Amino acid sequence: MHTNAATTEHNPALRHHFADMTQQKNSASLGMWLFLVTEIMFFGGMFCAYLIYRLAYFNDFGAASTSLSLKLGTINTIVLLLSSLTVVLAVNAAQRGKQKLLFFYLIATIVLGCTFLGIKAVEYHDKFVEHHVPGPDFHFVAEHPEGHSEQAPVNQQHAQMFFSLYFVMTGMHAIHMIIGVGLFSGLAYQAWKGRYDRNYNTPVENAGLYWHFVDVVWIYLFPLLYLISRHH
Amino acid sequence: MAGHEHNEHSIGFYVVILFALLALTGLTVGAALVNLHAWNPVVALAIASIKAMLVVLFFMHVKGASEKMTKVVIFSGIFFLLLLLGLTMADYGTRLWT
Amino acid sequence: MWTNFPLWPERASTMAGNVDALYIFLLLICGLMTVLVSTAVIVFAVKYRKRLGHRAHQIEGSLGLEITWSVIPLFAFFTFFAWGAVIYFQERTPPRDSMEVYTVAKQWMWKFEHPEGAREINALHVPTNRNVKVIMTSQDVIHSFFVPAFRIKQDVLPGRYTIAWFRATKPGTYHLFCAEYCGTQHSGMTGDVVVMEPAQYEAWLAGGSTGAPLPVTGQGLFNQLGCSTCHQIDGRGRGPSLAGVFGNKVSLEDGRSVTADENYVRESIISPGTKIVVGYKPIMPTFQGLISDDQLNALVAYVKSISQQQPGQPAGSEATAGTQTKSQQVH
Amino acid sequence: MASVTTIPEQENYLTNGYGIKSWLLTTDHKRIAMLYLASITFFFFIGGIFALLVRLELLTPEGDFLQADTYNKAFTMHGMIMVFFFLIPVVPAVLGNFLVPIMIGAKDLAFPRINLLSWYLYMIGGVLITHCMLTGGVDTGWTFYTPYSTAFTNTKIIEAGLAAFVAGFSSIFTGLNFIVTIHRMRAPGMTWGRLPLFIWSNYATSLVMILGTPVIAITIILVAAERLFHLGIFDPRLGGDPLLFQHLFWFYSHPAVYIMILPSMGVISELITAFSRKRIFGYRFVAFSSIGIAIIGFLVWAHHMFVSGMSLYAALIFSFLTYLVGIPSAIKVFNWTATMYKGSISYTTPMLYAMGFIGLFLIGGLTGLFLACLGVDVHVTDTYFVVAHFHYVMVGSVLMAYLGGMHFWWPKISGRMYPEGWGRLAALLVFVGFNLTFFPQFVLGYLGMPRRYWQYKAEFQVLNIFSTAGATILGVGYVLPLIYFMWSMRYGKPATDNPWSAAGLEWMTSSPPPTFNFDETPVVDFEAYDYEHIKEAEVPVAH
Repeated sequence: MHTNAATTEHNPALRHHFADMTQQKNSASLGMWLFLVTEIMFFGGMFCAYLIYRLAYFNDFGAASTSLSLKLGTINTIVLLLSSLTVVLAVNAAQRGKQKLLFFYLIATIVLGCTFLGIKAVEYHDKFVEHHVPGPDFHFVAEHPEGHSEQAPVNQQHAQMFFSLYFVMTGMHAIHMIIGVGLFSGLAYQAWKGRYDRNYNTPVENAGLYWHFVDVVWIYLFPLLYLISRHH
Repeated sequence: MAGHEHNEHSIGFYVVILFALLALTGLTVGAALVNLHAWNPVVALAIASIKAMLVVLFFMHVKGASEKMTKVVIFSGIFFLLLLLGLTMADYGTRLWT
Repeated sequence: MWTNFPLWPERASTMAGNVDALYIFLLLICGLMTVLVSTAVIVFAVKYRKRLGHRAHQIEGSLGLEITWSVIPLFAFFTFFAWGAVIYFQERTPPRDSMEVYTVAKQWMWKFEHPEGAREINALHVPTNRNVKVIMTSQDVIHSFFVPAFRIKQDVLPGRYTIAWFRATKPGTYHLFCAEYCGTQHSGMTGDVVVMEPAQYEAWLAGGSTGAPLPVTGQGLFNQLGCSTCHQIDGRGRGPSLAGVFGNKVSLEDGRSVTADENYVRESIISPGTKIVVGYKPIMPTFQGLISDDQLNALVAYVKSISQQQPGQPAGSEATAGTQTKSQQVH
Repeated sequence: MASVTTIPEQENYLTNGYGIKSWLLTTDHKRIAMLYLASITFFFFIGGIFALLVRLELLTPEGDFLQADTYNKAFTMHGMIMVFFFLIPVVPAVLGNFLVPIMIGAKDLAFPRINLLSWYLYMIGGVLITHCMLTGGVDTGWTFYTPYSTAFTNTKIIEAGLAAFVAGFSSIFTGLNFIVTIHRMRAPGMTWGRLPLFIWSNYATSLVMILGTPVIAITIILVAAERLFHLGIFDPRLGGDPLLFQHLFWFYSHPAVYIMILPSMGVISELITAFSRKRIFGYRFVAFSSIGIAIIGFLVWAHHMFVSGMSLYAALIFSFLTYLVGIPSAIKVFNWTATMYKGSISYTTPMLYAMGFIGLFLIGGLTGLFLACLGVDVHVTDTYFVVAHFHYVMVGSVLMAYLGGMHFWWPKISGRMYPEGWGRLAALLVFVGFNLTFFPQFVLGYLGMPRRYWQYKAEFQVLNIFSTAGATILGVGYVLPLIYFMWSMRYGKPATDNPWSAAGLEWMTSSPPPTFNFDETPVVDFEAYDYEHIKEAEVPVAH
């Protein structure tokens, strides 16, 4: 029953039901992309909610958004972009069969991912201290820059809606980051054992695709949550 | 093997893409601090989309991929996302019409 | 026996006949389709049953047939759509001269308040041949106002108004159902719509222990809550005058303009900062949680009544007048 | 012809390993299909018991059999179990899992371990919903409308939501697996134009699964977050809009109806061709109509919301779009009928189910036009008219197709024939029982009986009695196949490799198939439904 497989070089990573490595690799890649489409739709539900309330509560969202730390948000964006570079370099190293380099880049990615999560935790903590976490203790007072005391008082409910969406969206993103860090830890372990080489590196490529996707989500979250209404 | 004809970019190339992404991040923060009125969100989303495109095309190796299915899959994902947003807005956008 | 086995609902509103006509039309067309296709299936099954020496005749398909049986249904569908849309449009646009009944739904009862101040629970008395607009809101979950004999249904949502209207044609008592599942006693959230001849209706109104008419209650609240200090009729107050506002376009500070309907007035009381009239400062406090749905209804009814007293008042004229003097201060 | 090999009495997928472990750790798509078959059948009968409770309560207008609260939980559990644990997985996960690789000449699905994972996810979801059911249940209806579900009920929303969430991932993985398999694993010569229509319809289903399911997943998370953390995204008291929940919910749950019906349509295409001994009429149109339904199916969701307080203009748009989805469905029905024309039709059990399907799907589909029609929908929505409509589509049609398919492929699955006489009797009972149960509900709906009513007005009683009586017959019709299928596993006549002389790769391997489906990878040099070239050998002629 392995007639087709026998004709090609037999790779130990080739699973019995595939004819050859090309078919196996292409299947895995297509599967991963399809999975990313489900992720697009998953985040899509939240973007949909965001869009509707952003338009309905335009000014209150703007006011609430300014309380987020632009500095931390920007730093986190940079950290995440850097991690994308280390991921793509890891994939590159795997494809060229450079196992030590692969391990190094995987560890670098994990460190950057944890940095992102750490900064995020600081931001969450700040919000908690400021009573910006939705719930009975929620309280939001807009900071009025001088000369703007005529601003409408911020509607507490609408501001709370902003923070609800903020926590749900960044929270879901953070959960994806945590899963990503877990995945990369597994990859690093396998890479340490020399599991990936020139011919077999699909897990690295697919985990890389996942990481980049999570990065792309943040690329949209950053302006939508941090950058609205920063001008005065 | 199929995966080999593409993504043979050098490390330097990836670093260039990273710098482009960082520059765009700076640009989007800068643009947000300037009052462009209704254009603020448009500019922010346009820059985000350029960044996303850079990541997808070069980091995720969609440009030059041998697989044409990948592009089909991405476009269908975006299409159905826009469908969700667009048709929902068909309700919310017209609620106040009389 | 037949009282226990009806096959067609009673027809007691002007809308019922329209809906029935369309329904019967659909029944005929779709029934015809069903009969045609089922007959074809049965005839083919019998005529081409397996027999010795008989072989199936292979047919690849036919583009002409495919186009035919795609295009003909498509046209039928467009007819259904267009006819249905016309009726729906009527159902969703209450005539301007309607008598207005404010309705509050809650788990698991209906409360109605007539413009003259009569209040009812789980029963709604209405006269024949008069347009009745039901302005509804819910205190808790989603309910749905459904009167089968009138062929109308409208979900009742918490936090905003939804509107249904009808014109009853036949005196009698008809079922009122809650049609959107709303919890344990959902099936108990029923009531009666009692349709009476106008004279009898007037008698019923007079006989009941009615409170003050709704707009009067609303006016009392308007003064009591201090609304009148800012929203002075002559427009000299710190807030825009509310006379002549209802039913007209209002220009907002952010450049948009909205029609002042029930939901706009409601939102302006609950969440005043969301839509600021152009030229005014966002200084009004919210009344969220401070007034009940019944009081809100009364206020809305009052705001509406002071618009109807002054027909011909240009839309948002006070607001426009205020623009020159006050707009500089905002932004 | 293909390089076909049949193996006389030798190792097959059933004899390849015995014992619990050989089943619970299997990656063989056929064995996983059997795991699904067992678990889905279990949940079908659990859901059926709840249906029975509901029908018994409705025998009288007074609420005298169950408490109001119990009744509400009964119809909720009925809906949840039937939708998430029966209708959505039934045809793809059982028949699809078994047949998709065989029909395209592959050794297995592309990701066998993910396939097993999807069964485990299904089971975890199943355990959760069972636990939820045993410890109090849910009373919101399977639609979970907010704010009732988020702020008012005190039943186990989060656990039930989690069950649906996990089961949703099971169906995402099934869909993903099918798409990759159909793209990547086809045997040499198996071009897209030669695929059996069952494959096309499963492909279309998989598209809906991977595009729609994630949206319900996030919606469930938002509902849970709202209950746990005081978020107000759907809560009007906190500035949220309950209609947003309905939009997100129906964005998945309307296309989910196509997840249920599309694979069934694929089954019908196989049955009608096999027992008319004809190539399908208009192959391309039937194939592309599946894709058409899957895509247009995403444009119509808000037709569930015409009286919800949604914008008037949106209602017009969605009504119009809804009519468009009727066209591909109509094309299918016409093509099936035309396929019978000048055929050589035998009245086997599967064919009886197929013909019954056409009848029930006609009624189910055409009443959909009533609900798409704005003016009529206002009156009939949220009444028993809707209940009847979706049961005609989701129960009538889907179950007819599933049972037809089970009878058709049972010889392949088990290697045994089922008793034909009993099969026909059961088919008849199901058809009659079904119509008696649900046809009166159309009348009830137009009369104005709202759905989800525990007690009702006395004038609705006679029709409700018809309905309950029909449900009893229907119940018998469903239990019969369960009994004789189990009986036939031991006592049934051994099946030949191709007992129906049917076309398709699955009939070119042994019954039951060997573990890797084919001894040699088949090479396909024939079109689908090539009945011109298939000899009718020992076809069981109707007697």
